[in-house]
Amino acid sequence: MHFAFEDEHLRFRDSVRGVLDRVCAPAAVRKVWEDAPAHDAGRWRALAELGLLGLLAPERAGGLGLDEVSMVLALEETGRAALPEAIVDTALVAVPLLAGLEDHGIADPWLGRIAAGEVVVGVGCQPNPWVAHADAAELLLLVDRDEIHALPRAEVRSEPLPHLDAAQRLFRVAWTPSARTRVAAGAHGRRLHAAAVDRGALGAAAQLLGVAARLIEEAVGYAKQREQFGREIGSFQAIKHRLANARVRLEFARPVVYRAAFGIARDLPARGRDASHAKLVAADAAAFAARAALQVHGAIGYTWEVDLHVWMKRAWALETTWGTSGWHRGRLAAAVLDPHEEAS
Amino acid sequence: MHFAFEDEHLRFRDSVRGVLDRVCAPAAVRKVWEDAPAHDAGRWRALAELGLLGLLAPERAGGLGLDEVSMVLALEETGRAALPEAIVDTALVAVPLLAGLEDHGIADPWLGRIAAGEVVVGVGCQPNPWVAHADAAELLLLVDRDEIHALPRAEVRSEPLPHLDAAQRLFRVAWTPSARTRVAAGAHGRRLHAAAVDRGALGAAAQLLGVAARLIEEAVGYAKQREQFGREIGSFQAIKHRLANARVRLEFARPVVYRAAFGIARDLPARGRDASHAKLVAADAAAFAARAALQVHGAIGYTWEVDLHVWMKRAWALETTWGTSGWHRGRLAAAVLDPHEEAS
Amino acid sequence: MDLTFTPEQEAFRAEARAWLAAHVPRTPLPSMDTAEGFRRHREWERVLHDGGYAMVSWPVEYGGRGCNLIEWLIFEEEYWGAGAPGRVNQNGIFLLGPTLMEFGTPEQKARYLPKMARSEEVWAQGWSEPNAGSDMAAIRTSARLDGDHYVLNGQKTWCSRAAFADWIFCLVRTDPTSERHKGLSFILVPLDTPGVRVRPIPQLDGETGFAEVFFDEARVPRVHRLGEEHQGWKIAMATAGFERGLMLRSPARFQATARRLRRLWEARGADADPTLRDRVVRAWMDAEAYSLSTYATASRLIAGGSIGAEASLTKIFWSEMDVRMHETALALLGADAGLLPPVAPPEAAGWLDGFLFSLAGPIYAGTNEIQRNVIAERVLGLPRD
Amino acid sequence: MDLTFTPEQEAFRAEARAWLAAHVPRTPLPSMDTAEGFRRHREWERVLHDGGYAMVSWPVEYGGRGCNLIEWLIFEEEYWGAGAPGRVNQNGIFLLGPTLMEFGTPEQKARYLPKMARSEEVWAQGWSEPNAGSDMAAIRTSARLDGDHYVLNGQKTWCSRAAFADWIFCLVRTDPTSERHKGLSFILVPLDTPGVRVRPIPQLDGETGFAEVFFDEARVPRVHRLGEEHQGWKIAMATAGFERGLMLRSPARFQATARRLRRLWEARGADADPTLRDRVVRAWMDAEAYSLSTYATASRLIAGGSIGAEASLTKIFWSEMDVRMHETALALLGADAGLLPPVAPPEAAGWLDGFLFSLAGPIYAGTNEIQRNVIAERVLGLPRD
Repeated sequence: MHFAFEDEHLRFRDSVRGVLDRVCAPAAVRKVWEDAPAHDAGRWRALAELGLLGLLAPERAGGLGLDEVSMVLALEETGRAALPEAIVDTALVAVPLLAGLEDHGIADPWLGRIAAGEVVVGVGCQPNPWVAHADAAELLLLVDRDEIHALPRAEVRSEPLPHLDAAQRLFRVAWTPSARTRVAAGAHGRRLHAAAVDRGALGAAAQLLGVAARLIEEAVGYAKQREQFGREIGSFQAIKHRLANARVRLEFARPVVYRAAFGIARDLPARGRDASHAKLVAADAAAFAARAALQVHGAIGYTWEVDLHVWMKRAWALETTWGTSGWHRGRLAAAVLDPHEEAS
Repeated sequence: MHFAFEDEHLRFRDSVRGVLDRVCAPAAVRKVWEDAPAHDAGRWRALAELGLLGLLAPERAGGLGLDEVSMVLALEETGRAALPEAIVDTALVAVPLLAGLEDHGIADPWLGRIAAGEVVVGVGCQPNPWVAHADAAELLLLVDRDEIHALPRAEVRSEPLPHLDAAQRLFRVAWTPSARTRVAAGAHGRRLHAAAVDRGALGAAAQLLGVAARLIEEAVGYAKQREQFGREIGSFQAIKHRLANARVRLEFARPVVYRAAFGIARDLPARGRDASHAKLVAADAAAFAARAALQVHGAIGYTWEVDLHVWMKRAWALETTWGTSGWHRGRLAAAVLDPHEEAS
Repeated sequence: MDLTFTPEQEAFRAEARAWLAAHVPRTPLPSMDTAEGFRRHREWERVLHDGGYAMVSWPVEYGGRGCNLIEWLIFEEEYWGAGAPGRVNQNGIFLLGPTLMEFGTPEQKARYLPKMARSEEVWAQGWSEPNAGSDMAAIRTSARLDGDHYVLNGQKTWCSRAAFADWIFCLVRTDPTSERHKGLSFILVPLDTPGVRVRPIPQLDGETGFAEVFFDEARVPRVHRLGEEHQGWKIAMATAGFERGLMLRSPARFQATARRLRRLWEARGADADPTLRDRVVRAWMDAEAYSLSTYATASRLIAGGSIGAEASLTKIFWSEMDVRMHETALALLGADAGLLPPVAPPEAAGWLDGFLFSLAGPIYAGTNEIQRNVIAERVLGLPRD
Repeated sequence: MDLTFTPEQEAFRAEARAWLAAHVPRTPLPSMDTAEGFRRHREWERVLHDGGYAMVSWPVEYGGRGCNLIEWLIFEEEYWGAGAPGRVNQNGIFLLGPTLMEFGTPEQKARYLPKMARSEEVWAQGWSEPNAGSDMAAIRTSARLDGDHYVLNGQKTWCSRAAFADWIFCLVRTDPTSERHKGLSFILVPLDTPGVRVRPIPQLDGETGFAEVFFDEARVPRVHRLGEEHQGWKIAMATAGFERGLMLRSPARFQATARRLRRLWEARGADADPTLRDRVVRAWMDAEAYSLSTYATASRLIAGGSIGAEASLTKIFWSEMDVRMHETALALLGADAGLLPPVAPPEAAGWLDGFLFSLAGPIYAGTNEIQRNVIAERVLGLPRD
């Protein structure tokens, strides 16, 4: 039992933060809202150069062959930066799914191109029916009952679903499953699907941690410079205690998310339960931080001009991707209250 | 539409408060905990002299012939004083139940004696199965399916149920229904039973308002005199805002309870729904006030010596009399979400 | 106490209901934060006025129908129950109007109130400044007397409706040597005055519900001052009292929201998180409590009472209730919650906008932190900070 | 990162589980706040010690078995999972013990720790004074040096276990001219010292879990001072850090509570308020989160890290979780919740006592308000009040 990240994980996180600070400042996200495509090839390549996109891909296919534990801190950073790109769906969900296919001949070329930052992959299934960045995705992995299908973009029809978080490019995808598009089925297909859902939830949870942390940072920064009644508002207990409460929620969400990453990396039996737990507490921490940060900012936080809504909107959006809180609460409750099992 | 108490209601409330301050100071309640019977004949007579015990009894039977609206503020005062006696069960529940019996010959002598402060009545039914003050009650009104039975104390066996609030003298009562003890049955019995439950809930709700108000008063008083860090603790926002929140809950619980009193007085169709609403919000206000008051007091509030627990324990006790919050929540939800009715 | 309505009140309710059924626009108006939406809302106010429903509680002479506050609440119930549009001149009819009736000269009342009732003149409010938000007494916008005009210099912000309104009411510093609450005056300013510049502030939803207003040597006739010179704080506090208290958010709005939430539960509840059922019931409970409390306040006011610091209790209650209701709705909508029109499903209509608007509730009209201070100090009697 | 246990750890767990199964008293001991209960709890500590389990993480030379913190957490899981008694010498083994190991001289460690491990000497704590509660730096109890003794005068309060303990550790003012955090020293006092008087304080549940301790010219040998003279604040802060941090409330306790709550749900849930189901799951979630966080802290400490202000995050989390869990249990028990033994039904056992005890959690070891200040100022970097 050793519940700590290794030095290389921390260094990798710092590298990712450094790159994101450069290529994904709030102004870049706002540009996406206003006029740019959500997928930026330059940003995507920068992430590939860090090794993030192929991190989970086997070395034979050009990846790093590492696991989710090595990735989770970096994903947190993508939340902190409100990265628009489909990093979770491509690098955390699609890569292991492709790597898990029996036919390496299909998977490996894609894996190599993902690792190189050449392609985006869209993923659609229950409970994540809408495909993020389907407009930019060259490949779509779509689930139909116990079957996994792989389709090039040309073979699906995508209807854009405009969202409050304008950097969330979601699409309703219409497609026709066929023997030609099928890449996995039966027990194998179900297993891949379940793993994809757990990974998607983990990815959203990790990003929510980053969003929550950033919201707290922004609020602290504002509270230290804004004065009312002749003193910094951050010296008022009402402000201090609210932000302290936000920090408590974040503090106790983090290890739950990291445990889920470990469980998925090791394919432990409780991985589904733990992924749901992670998604719930991370969404709660982010929602609480959003409310707190807005209230601390006051009216200025309600303006378009101030960046705060970049993270508020992401907090709300991520809460419903890869399973809503309601869905995860139901799955978790079933696991925890299962009469056949003594809850650990 | 005129949602205000009349001057005579306010004067009556003030009289009741004046008498209770005299006969039911915290020291008197503590004496009950330690060595006195919970029912004090002197206190009971003082309430009779105010007219409180026979307030709902018809004038022909020696009562005042008034209604629940005239009584609710006075009941609030009995909560504020943490009165140990069975005022709700006797004066608010038993009196109208007796007055509603078809046989005045049975009811009126009892009503006269209740109004005179000579007897206590215990009431047991679902969802209030344990009979308060069965040791002091000369008469017990007990419900068996759709029948109401009236029994003298000698005809029941009572097992005391010691309670955290040592002034709550609760008993499990064993008895045998018979044609001789039956005083109402069928639709009439069901109606009386339903009315009794609503009145019991109203009475507990009114007392909970008084308990909540007193807890806030005690906390405010303490916060104004206790100093830490060189200032009164009541000047810290953490204290101020917590007590302000308690006050908000109380403020918006009150009109709900008063509406329930009016609905019961007029026998309106929504009386059951409104009584449950009242009980829920009053219990919530009192529980919140208890937590706030204890936290404001700190360790001193946790001692036996300081009176605070007189009201904290009453808050917790009343939450489960005349229907737990869970029971009322269920009843209210059924009424509010009833698909056959547009919620008003 | 009598919580039933009189036959006259029931008749008034029926009449209002019938009129609204016949006149409320069939489809929602565009947002009042757009030029077109503002115009349409102003037209609707004129329809209301011509029907005698613009401000039922105002005296007949000013364009009302002399109803008491209970009847006003009945009208509000019918108004929101009918799904009628938001009130574009809320700053005027609910805030400045009552203030004018209390503090205005007869000439001022005659000048402003009828045009307000017809929404011929729509009002913006000008409380806050960049460094005087929660700390309203830190106001620095100055008005120096020059002959029979005040000359205004400075900046107001978070001025709701200012982008398209005709007038703004402001609290400004008339005594340059004064500090804090002293030396302020309450001045009414036409927004087309030379030297007044309005810059809309886009909100996080992209709308421009409020604006900054800059004053650069703007000359305003002295007769536009409301109340005594340097006595503006007292008047502003009265206006703020209306804002926090009875008028700003009438309970009928929240009761209508609770009913919509129940319908959303009926549509979505079967598939939703079972914990949401309790939150739907809670919404009903809260809205009822708020309505009952408001009827009690109205009864007290009719009997000659007043609203004091308790208005702060009300502000906290409705603003937090509103957020909770909308959070519950979004949870019921699940992944549909964040979708924008036209792809959002029909039952999602209004909830996302409503949620964003609800988040402003604990901030505007005095943050809830300020309200808690007021309750602690003025209702509970705790010492000042 | 590896969240699985090593074969050695699993073996240790199995060994501890077997030993506990054989030794844990079959029926609960009487409350340690009674003379008889205190004696029985002290006996149990001796049994633990003789089995090598009194304080598994202490060095062997002081009566421990040199386990690391991970193994200590494993032991705690087994301990609470086995339903073993509360630790009567908690003030000693979890608070003073680690402080002594950090700040004590070799002689002091040899003098105190082995007897502490055997609970031959049980410790009370003496932080608070009537006017120094949250404001601990306002301490006034004085200790003047007279030859090789300190002479103590003053009063401590909320001294847990003081009614029956043998020793108390105190923070006292050794420099009479000093103010606030300066001039304090950390002194260990035998409770049978002439001039020391203990008055138990009955709690709201009628028990006497804490006491007042009066010092009237009580003479304490100078060698009982821990650390440098006038440097007591720093040492007390380290002790308080242990208290708020890892040691005071090990996660296994709350995981055991969450499991009991699930069993109560199984017994009572069918008839209970359906909203309680979610609260039972929440209890599990919270307890898991706290356990995971503690394993992370232990891992950091083993790697040479330290606990700083983050201990305040922990204090808030567990104390609020504990209240929530017990509130949920009482709600499941409904009307049975307030009943006392012997009439309370078997499944109610412990919940009411636990609830009352949980209410003290947000107060003792530094109120949660103080903890929030610490988080705001020292974790988030917000300005002081």
